[in-house]
Amino acid sequence: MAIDERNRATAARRPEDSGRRAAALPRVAVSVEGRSTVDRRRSGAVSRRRRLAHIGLGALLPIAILALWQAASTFGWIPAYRLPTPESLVVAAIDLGERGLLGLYIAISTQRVLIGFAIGAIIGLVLGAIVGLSRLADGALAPTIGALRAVPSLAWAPLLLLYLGFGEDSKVVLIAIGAAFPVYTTVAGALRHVDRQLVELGRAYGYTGVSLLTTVQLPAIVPAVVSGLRLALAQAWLFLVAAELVGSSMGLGFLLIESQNNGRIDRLFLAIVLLAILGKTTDALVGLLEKRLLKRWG
Amino acid sequence: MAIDERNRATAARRPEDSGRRAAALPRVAVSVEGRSTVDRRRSGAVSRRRRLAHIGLGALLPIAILALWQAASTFGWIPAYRLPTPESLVVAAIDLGERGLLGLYIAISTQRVLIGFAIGAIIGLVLGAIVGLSRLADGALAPTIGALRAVPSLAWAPLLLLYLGFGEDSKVVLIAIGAAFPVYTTVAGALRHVDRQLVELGRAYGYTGVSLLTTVQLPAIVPAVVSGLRLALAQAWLFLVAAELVGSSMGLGFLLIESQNNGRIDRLFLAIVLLAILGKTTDALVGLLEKRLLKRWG
Amino acid sequence: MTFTAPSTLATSPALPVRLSGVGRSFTDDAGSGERPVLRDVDLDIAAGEIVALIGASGCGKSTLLRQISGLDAPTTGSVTIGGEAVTPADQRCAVAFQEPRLLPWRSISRNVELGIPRSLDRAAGRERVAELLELVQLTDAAALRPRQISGGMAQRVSLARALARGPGVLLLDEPFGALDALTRLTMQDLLVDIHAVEPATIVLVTHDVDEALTLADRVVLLGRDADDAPGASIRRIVDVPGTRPRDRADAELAELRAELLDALGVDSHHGH
Amino acid sequence: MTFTAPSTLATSPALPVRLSGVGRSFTDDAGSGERPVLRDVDLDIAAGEIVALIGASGCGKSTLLRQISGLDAPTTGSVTIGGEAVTPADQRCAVAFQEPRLLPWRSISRNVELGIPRSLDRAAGRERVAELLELVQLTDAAALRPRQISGGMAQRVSLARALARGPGVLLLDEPFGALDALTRLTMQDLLVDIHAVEPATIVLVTHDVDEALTLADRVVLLGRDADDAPGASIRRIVDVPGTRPRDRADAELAELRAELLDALGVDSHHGH
Amino acid sequence: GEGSASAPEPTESAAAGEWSSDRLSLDFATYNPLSLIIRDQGWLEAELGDDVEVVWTQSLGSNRANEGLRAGELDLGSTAGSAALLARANGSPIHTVAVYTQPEWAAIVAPEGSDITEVADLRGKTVAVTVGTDPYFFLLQALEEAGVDANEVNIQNLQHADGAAALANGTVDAWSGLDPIMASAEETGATLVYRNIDFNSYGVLNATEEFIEQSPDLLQLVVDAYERARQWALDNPDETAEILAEVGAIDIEIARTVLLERTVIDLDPVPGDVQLDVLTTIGPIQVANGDIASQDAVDAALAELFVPDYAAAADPGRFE
Ligand SMILES: Nc1ncnc2c1ncn2[C@@H]1O[C@H](COP(=O)(O)OP(=O)(O)OP(=O)(O)O)[C@@H](O)[C@H]1O
Ligand SMILES: Nc1ncnc2c1ncn2[C@@H]1O[C@H](COP(=O)(O)OP(=O)(O)OP(=O)(O)O)[C@@H](O)[C@H]1O
Ligand SMILES: [Mg+2]
Ligand SMILES: [Mg+2]
Repeated sequence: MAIDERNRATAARRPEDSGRRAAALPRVAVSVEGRSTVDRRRSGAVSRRRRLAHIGLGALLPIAILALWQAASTFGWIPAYRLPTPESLVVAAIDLGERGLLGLYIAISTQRVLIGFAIGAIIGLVLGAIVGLSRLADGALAPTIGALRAVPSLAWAPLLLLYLGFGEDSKVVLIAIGAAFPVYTTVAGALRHVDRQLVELGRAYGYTGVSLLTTVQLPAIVPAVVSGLRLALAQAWLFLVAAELVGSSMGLGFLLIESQNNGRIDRLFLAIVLLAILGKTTDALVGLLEKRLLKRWG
Repeated sequence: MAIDERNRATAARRPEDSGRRAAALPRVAVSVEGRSTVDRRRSGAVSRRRRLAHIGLGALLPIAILALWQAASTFGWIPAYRLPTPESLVVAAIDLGERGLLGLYIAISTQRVLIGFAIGAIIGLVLGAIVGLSRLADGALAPTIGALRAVPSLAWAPLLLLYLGFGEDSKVVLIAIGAAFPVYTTVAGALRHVDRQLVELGRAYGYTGVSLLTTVQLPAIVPAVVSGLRLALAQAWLFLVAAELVGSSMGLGFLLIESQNNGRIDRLFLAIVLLAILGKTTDALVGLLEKRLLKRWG
Repeated sequence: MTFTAPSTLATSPALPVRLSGVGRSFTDDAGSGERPVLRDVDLDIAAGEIVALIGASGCGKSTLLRQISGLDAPTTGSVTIGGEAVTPADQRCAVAFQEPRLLPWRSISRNVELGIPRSLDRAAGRERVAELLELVQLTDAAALRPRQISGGMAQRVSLARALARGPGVLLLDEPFGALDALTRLTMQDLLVDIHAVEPATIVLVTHDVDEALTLADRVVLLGRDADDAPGASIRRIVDVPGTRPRDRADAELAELRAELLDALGVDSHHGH
Repeated sequence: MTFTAPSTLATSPALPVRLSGVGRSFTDDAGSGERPVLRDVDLDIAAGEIVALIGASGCGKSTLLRQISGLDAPTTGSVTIGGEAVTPADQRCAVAFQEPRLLPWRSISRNVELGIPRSLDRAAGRERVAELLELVQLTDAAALRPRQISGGMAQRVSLARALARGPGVLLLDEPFGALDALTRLTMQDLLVDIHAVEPATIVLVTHDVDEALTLADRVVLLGRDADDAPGASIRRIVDVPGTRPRDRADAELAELRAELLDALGVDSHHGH
Repeated sequence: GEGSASAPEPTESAAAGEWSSDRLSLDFATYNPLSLIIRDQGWLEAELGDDVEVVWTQSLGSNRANEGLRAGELDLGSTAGSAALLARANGSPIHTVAVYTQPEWAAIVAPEGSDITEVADLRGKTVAVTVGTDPYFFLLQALEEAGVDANEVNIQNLQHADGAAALANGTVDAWSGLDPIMASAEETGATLVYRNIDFNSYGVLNATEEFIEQSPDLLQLVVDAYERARQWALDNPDETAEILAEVGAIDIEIARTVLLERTVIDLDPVPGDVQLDVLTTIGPIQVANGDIASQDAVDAALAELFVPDYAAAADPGRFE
């Protein structure tokens, strides 16, 4: 039940059609739900209280920013055509929701990011492992990868368009490219510096190649891998905008660019806020993964 | 003798003006020169030969790509309006050079990237250290930073324009924002997992706070810091395009966007190739730094 | 190679240490389970005294040292140094950990430098480092990195680092465990010499009963009670007669040795 | 607690080891300088023999073990096991390193599991791990992580891991260094028992001359020549009379002991 | 400038699934109101039924439409006339097959209370504009007409929306703006100091060479639909404004201003001399600033750009 903009482009803006599409949403939400369940299972009342305090602490800064924002518009420090009021964002969100677009945009962007991220992370991990472990591969591949890493997303987009067309493929591939580099860089960098004594131990006990990698080296660089995944996910969201710039008529990146073109700053800010919230939410998934990894490997 | 597009925007396209501006170039080139000198000093003939072999190895893949590209255009596998020939890039480069723009674009983009990178890396390091070491700061700041990390460069641009105008400031700040996140993420992530025994040792011998950080924790995470810097530099180049999208009439990002809009794909590819080469060159500077750091701290 | 007090160093005066009712439990990762390691440890150590701590592997000797150094806090009871409660990572102590814990990115001499009190000026600090490296016979290795030296060399670096502090309380966790017979004797002599010139209160963990008897004023035996209550406590304290340097072949010591080995569970005839 | 050969394990047969003209130098970081550590080491070890290696701290004992295990290659000379040249990280050997080298992210039992030959099926592997943990008295700690156990416990885990291999050649670098007197004796007995049931060629580095004499068939003394030529070589080989288990109080052994301590530079009267 | 492609064969009304392709890929854009109407009314889908899949893609600007055409992803794309010339001159194999509107989408805008009242006042002032787009060409033509040298004006390259922000900000003195942002800016007090519909380069519908060769039947159908949409827009101005407001997510009032006051819909769809005039003026500017490699390329492109036959043969009646 993957969402594909292509088949639905024509119908996208017909509100009466939104019910069916909204059905695609729960899939995306599942993992967010899943978190609290896992946490709850293994925590007593005390640690739950502490976790709530922790979350409360994290909410302070966003609340402060929101308050400042509200004040700025209420007291007219900044005119509304430059900075929309928080209410106008809510209004814009409701409006988009009623058109059946809000959920759809969120769902399709999230889907693109998650799939692209997954593919990119795996590629980055494999490339990082190869370059980090083999001097030969390091010499042969690292310079080229280092050069490609600096090619901006906006430059990739037309190339991918040429060879993959307008469909989901080109968007997912672009996001995967963005996600691969951080994982590649952190993994390759960290692998070069795994404790030599432990690697020697692994070799002494008959581990080589892939088995050495999975037994000793990867567990030893879990923190680096997690940082890489964090950055990869963030980068995936960044590349989403470039991906939705061309041949797209839905998604949050599309909303961002279109609103920018039309001067709809309320929608523009809405898009930014949504991207930030979704970025943070998916980041929390990596945090969850980190906890599990550290429980096993930390 | 920093370059500032602001005062020169009107004149930018006057070829006769290029002599003066080209004078700004050597400054940027210095560090590239510096490298080989340092290397040469400390290496015997054998290790020099080995290094040359290593560089030769690294050149294989780019050469193969170039050959494939040439073949694709020579044998007409891909029409020229979709993939320009390598020669046409050279022609475009010469043309831009004659207009006095090529050197100027490269110089100003490199300057923006390096300054923005330096500022962003320091901010990322400080934030990363604070969040990585203090549970309180982690709770209070990490969620907000995680959310901001997913805000795309294209979304920052108009905001910065609003508050900083379109001088160099807004561009450098945008690049600094891009560069800060990778350093922040890798440093904060790695600091949480520094060998506890060594940290305890530091505490036992009277090191706390900043002195503990510089004596034990930072040296222990050198590989992570280097990875972070690598990614930050790459990200700086990525954000350059967004920075030059706004209020700019020079720079490689500008060239990229403008050529994309105009369909001048020879210039578009030239911009991509230049960005890749510059990205790789500046990345080599981080590699140089890495070697020095590892010599001291590895 | 006898130790002479360096004029450069303002060594702290020796301080008394008092443990009262010290207990320490660790929580199981699994959840609510508590594993008591130490319980009801009462011990008064006079300023300038040398106490040797012996006991079975895993009985809690290192844990006890960590309570004194303030690197870990007791679950129950309290520790005072010089009459004042121990602070976290108390700077009146210097610790040589059971593992060498050298910073891998620093040379040997820079690792020893870590122990130099930061009140000392740089030149004096360097001088002291060179002196200490000479004493632990590592002058040649001064420029090497930790991964380039042997286990016994690393242990001596760690010892030199702790000695560099010139602390009020010196906590040594098996400082000579990885040394060959000759080097071990030399280092023991070194410790005695230093203690004579710069008296510090020393708590020394060792597995070698002979070592305990030659170096210490009192030997403290840590271990579980016979009734197998969880958590180790002090099972016996032996006063060692005579003054340092002691003759290692003394008959009276031989008797105490047999007694202690017996208490440790070793049939003293079976032992060497 | 005597060792019985587990039916589950196909132990490799003991293999002879031959070192001829082995030398090893390290290049200085600074550049062209070479620091010779070992030179001209010739040694023939019979299959099933136990050889103890003693020598001053930093003289090259661990380095020699690394040549035999194939983890490091000699600069000159060659090493063969069972007549064939040693391969990098030779799988016919099992090593217990001088440091415990436990994987911090694995529980104690999973660390021991690392030593189980991968030809063994999982159930049999688990059984053998449990058995070995029992033998090194760590059954209670099976689920703990390395950072939760004491130094002596970690050393026993490392020993159990090496034993798990059931190798042709067993290389032990000070396996009992961090153990208290009783545990040390128990572990020595364990090694002798295992060797009796599953004979392996054992090379054992130790600082304890008594330990060398009780356990080994031959004691090899490594050290520099008097003329101070750089690099250590074999200075003496002592055949230990009698068969294991030896009486630790044997008079003939006492004589050898004095002789070896003398050779190590310790005035044997001065020694305990 | 006669087209290089062959004249269309008269298309018989498609009998059972005999279309030349099973896929028709075209764009819709807020700057092309006729495309919005066709998409909204579903005429193409109704006519083509299940035989041909109609794929609509939104273009966020002329540049994006050109990218789609170049990649072969779009069979038909809508751009400004200047952008079509640019693409053709830079090698993209496209032809202009019809003119959809003559929009007055560009003008010189000054903020409320500005002392700039005519183009000559721009001398020495800072003007925001997106280089290479219609407002840029508009600005240059306006300056030339007023006798102001381009170098006497400080031109700041800003994206359209950012230009509006900069104008409101006071960072620039004037803005060569683009609708619908320009209409929004007017709502907050900005004034249009200079308008001239003839400096705008028309909105044109372009097709790829490949599409023209392989699917003249579908091309004719689309051009016919455009003419039907033109009639519909003239008959239903309010509904047209509503569709624009809906798709562009803009205020209905702004949509009305843009569409009813500043867009000429009632015009001859056949590309010809009128458009050629504007483009002949713009071409050299594009060469001068390096967007096009040479004047030869401009001349060659202008000679081949227009394929007027389909628009000339357009029959809106088939959708009645
Ligand atoms: N990687 C290395 N690089 C340079 N020198 C080294 C390296 N490894 C060991 N050495 C040197 O080799 C010598 C012997 O080291 P080795 O670890 O074999 O000593 P050892 O006999 O095991 O000592 P100990 O009893 O203290 O463990 C030491 O002087 C050490 O400095
Ligand atoms: N961080 C910890 N978490 C849980 N248990 C711990 C921790 N640290 C120590 N222990 C437990 O405390 C006990 C005592 O450990 P300690 O290191 O003090 O022993 P020790 O007497 O120094 O032994 P050894 O002579 O082997 O060094 C051990 O059983 C160990 O498992
Ligand atoms: Mg201990
Ligand atoms: Mg050793």
